Amino acid sequence: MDDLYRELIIDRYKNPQFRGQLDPADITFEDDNPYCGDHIRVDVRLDENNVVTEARYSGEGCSISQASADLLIEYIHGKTLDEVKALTKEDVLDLLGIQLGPVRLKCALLSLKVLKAGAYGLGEATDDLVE
Amino acid sequence: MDDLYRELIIDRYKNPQFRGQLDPADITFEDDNPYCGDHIRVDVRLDENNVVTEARYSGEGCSISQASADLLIEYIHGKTLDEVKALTKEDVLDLLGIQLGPVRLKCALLSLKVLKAGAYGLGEATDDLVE
Amino acid sequence: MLDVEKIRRDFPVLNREVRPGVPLVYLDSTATSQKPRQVLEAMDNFYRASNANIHRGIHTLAEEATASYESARRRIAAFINAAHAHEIIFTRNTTESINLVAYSWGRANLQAGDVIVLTEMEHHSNLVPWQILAAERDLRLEFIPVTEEGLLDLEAYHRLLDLRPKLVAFTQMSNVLGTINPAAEIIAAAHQVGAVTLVDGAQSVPHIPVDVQALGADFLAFSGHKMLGPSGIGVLYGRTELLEAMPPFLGGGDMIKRVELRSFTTNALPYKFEAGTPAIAEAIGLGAAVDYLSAVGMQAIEQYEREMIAYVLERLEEIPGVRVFGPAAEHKGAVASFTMPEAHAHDISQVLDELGVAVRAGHHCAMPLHTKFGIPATARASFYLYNTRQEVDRLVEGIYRVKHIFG
Amino acid sequence: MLDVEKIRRDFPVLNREVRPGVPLVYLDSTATSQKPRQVLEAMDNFYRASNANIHRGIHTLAEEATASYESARRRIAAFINAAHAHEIIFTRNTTESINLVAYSWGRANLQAGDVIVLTEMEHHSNLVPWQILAAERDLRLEFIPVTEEGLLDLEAYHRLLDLRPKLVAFTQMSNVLGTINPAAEIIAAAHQVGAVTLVDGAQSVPHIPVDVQALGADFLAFSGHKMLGPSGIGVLYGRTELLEAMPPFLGGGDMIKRVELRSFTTNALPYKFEAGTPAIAEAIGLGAAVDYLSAVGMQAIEQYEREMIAYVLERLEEIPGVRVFGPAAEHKGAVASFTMPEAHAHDISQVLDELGVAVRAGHHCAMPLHTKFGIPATARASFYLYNTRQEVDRLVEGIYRVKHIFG
Ligand SMILES: Cc1ncc(COP(=O)(O)O)c(C=O)c1O
Ligand SMILES: Cc1ncc(COP(=O)(O)O)c(C=O)c1O
Repeated sequence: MDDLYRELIIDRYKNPQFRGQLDPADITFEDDNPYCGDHIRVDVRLDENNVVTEARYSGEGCSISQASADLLIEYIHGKTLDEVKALTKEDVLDLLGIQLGPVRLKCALLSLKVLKAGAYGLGEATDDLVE
Repeated sequence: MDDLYRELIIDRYKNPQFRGQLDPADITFEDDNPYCGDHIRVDVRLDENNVVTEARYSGEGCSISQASADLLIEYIHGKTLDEVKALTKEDVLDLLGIQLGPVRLKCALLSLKVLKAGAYGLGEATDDLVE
Repeated sequence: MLDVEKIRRDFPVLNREVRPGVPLVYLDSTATSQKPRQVLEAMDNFYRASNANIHRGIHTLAEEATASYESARRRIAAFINAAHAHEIIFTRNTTESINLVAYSWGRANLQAGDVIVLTEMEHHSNLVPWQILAAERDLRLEFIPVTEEGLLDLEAYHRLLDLRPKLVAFTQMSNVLGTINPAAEIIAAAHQVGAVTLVDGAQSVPHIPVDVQALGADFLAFSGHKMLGPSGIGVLYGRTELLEAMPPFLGGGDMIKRVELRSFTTNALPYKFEAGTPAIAEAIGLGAAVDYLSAVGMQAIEQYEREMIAYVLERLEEIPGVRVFGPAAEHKGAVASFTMPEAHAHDISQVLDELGVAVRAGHHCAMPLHTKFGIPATARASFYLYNTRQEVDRLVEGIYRVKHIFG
Repeated sequence: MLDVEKIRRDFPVLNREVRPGVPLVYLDSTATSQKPRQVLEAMDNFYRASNANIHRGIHTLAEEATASYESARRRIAAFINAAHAHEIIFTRNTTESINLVAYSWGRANLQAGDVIVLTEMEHHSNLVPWQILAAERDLRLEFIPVTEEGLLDLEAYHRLLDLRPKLVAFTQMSNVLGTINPAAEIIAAAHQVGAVTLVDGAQSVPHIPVDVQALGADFLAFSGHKMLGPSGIGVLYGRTELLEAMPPFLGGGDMIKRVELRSFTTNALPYKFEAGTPAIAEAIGLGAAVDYLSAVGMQAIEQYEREMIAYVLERLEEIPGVRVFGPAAEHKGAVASFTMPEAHAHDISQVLDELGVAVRAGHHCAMPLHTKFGIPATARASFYLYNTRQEVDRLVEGIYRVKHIFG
């Protein structure tokens, strides 16, 4: 149990470091997990070379969805837009450092899905983005 | 096997005694078994006391449906209309003298269903008539 | 009284350890129930001895399969006291049953401006089919409000009846609040203004005695998998008169009497609404499930669950911060949906799972109700005839563990 | 080569004696196939160990159930070489799959005067849904004729394409004649005039290798119960593009993303079309069935059945009066529908049953085809990977017995 609820996750959930919204932002996107109502919004600012200078997330949900958003948003600072587009499910799982079943996986990947949908400028966030 | 294909049935199937149509008739009704396409028509003449004076069946189908029609039509001669309306599944099975599963039962009872729908003057022959 | 220990021995899954040394405490029967071996064996025996397609076969296996399938229909009819076996239409689940009514009865009977009355506590299955129809036909949907306590506001309902709705469709038992609604009263009032009624029995039929004739219900929908039966089978009960007047829904084999290239005539009830090869083994499984429930006794089950929920509420209320939704024990079935200030429902469920306690977390397919209560998700513990007080205690321990981790 | 004796040992029902001393000879696989223990065990194990509702549960059983259900979908996608698992929609059967297309794609895309091309050899399941839609929308149904030999008249088809049909829907294998239609060719021609294509794969998917991408099929419908899987589960394959553009069919749980009281947004594929609790155990059973078929090899099965039907036709043709419908062995699957001048199909089936030989009798849900051939009913013997030549011999003996009794 404490395996899953690793201190890192509980800590990030209770004391998020990248919660917030940016206005203006170059990328803003939000979506929810239809199965549980978890909601994530991301705001990203890029410099003239398309490098992430500033990013924040907001929303509500379980510790996994919120902590993975917090970790992911931290991780993308300094990355290029192309690097953000190329992020995968494995990157998020590496950040979390835990194993997840199919349902919780959707919680963990919600922020990535939202982020990539925003990065690609899509109208809708689809599961393909994180498979 | 020869149990089911009792000589009586095979005999009546090959040498029907009440096949035909009556014109005019007091009661004429026809219908088919949707599961196999067996078809039966009955024609009945009544006297002024509503007693069956003459009856015939026509149609096509398997030995069970045709032989039971032949036996049933024989049986109703001399019966009153009320007696015909009161006929049951058991009467037909007694005439046939065999056990039948649910699917073949529908073959055996087709003529009774048609006969009773006609006797009651219904627009449609329904399964309730023979249950 | 129920002999719970004896009952538990019939449910193989209850021997399961979720992880070595951690036995399963299954508190998610509202989502789907577990199955007794009697049901599994009925299906397995069918496949091993009599499997065949039904209705059109003359060979022994087909005769046996047809007889078993139709016998299941008769026993299910008796279980809800339907007047006729042909009033039992086999579907996949409650959802399909309700959609069948929306597509067939709805499209034949409702026109622009007509009013449908639903409630704020409906499962999506009794909302979305009507939303689709409403959009297509320009109908008006109205909702009986849910009070803060979790009951239907019946005064508001009576005002809604002034709109002369054509249909009143409501759940007999809420899958979130556990509320048992006064179905007979709701139906009688609907009938007085000439409305047809549809009862969502997904939760009631498994847990309390349901008598469609006593209720006066026009339609009743329920699912096999929530009442000890297999997945893949559900029932639509409909009154003969209504079913007979309805156009067919799905077209195909078995629902026809005669087919020509460009036309067909429909078969008699219930076949008119059962197109194609039905869920044969599953109907037989559901037949075995109602036999099991009847042998235990629906009244005994209701009584047992009443005592169980009283104990559950008593135990949960003693935990600081835990908020249980829905009415007091006397108005509800054995369902406890709750939130904790420390942790999201998902996290509650996850921590409990680590202790072997299976509860569900989310909106339980009742988003509007959650929206109304201003919460995105609840954790839900639900109970059935095989659950024990010790399992309630395990739940409570788990909740303290959540407080410890997230507190 | 198939090891038929080994295969037979996997099918418990094949040990059945229909009556003491009379072993079952099951020649009715076209109606429904028998099930290997691998399929029964997959379902039974699921119920005994992991039964839970899917998608929304976080507890261990729910995670396991979700994983098994989605794994079955992926293996079924691979079995027909679908490009994506989300192109596999679980339904009850072929019939529901076709109705789904008729209700959703059909109502969104077809208007008065539009032409649908079907064939004269369709099963009612691929006729009636289009008849219902045609009546509602004033569409025109046209039919590819069947030749005396039992093949589709492809010249006539090409003339029908001049009508610019919006849809061409046809069976890949006839359940009466056994005819295997040139599906790739029919589809390519349809696409040239811009028609969408639906393949009824109820008979083809169980018996021959089917590759939806090689065929170019837009939709493919099939049933689990005819391909070693359980009852209660079927598949609609659809190309992503088409499925995405289609409105939902059944409304309810799981097919939604968000629900408010008066509106909803739909979920992603495939869930958009899977409302309510699906046939979970049955999908898992079908997954085990495709594993079984793949392990044996669809090419090996096709080859085995080709040899079988050649032998069947050879044996039946030697019996005076027996008339077998459909084309020569090289154009057909292992299905032999026949009539005898002495006896009605029902009587043939009944006499055969007394000898343990299970064949079907009737119109096999293809009344228009029977009407065309001027017969109300045929007896149909059909074969699968577990049938043997000795069983063919038993059939032939039985037919002689019919001649003896009715001759
Ligand atoms: C060619 C064909 N299409 C459709 C069907 C209907 O299949 P189901 O009854 O499983 O829906 C069948 C089965 O009899 C068939 O053989
Ligand atoms: C009240 C209620 N209605 C409808 C349903 C839908 O049942 P199914 O998913 O079996 O169609 C459920 C099950 O979750 C329910 O609890």
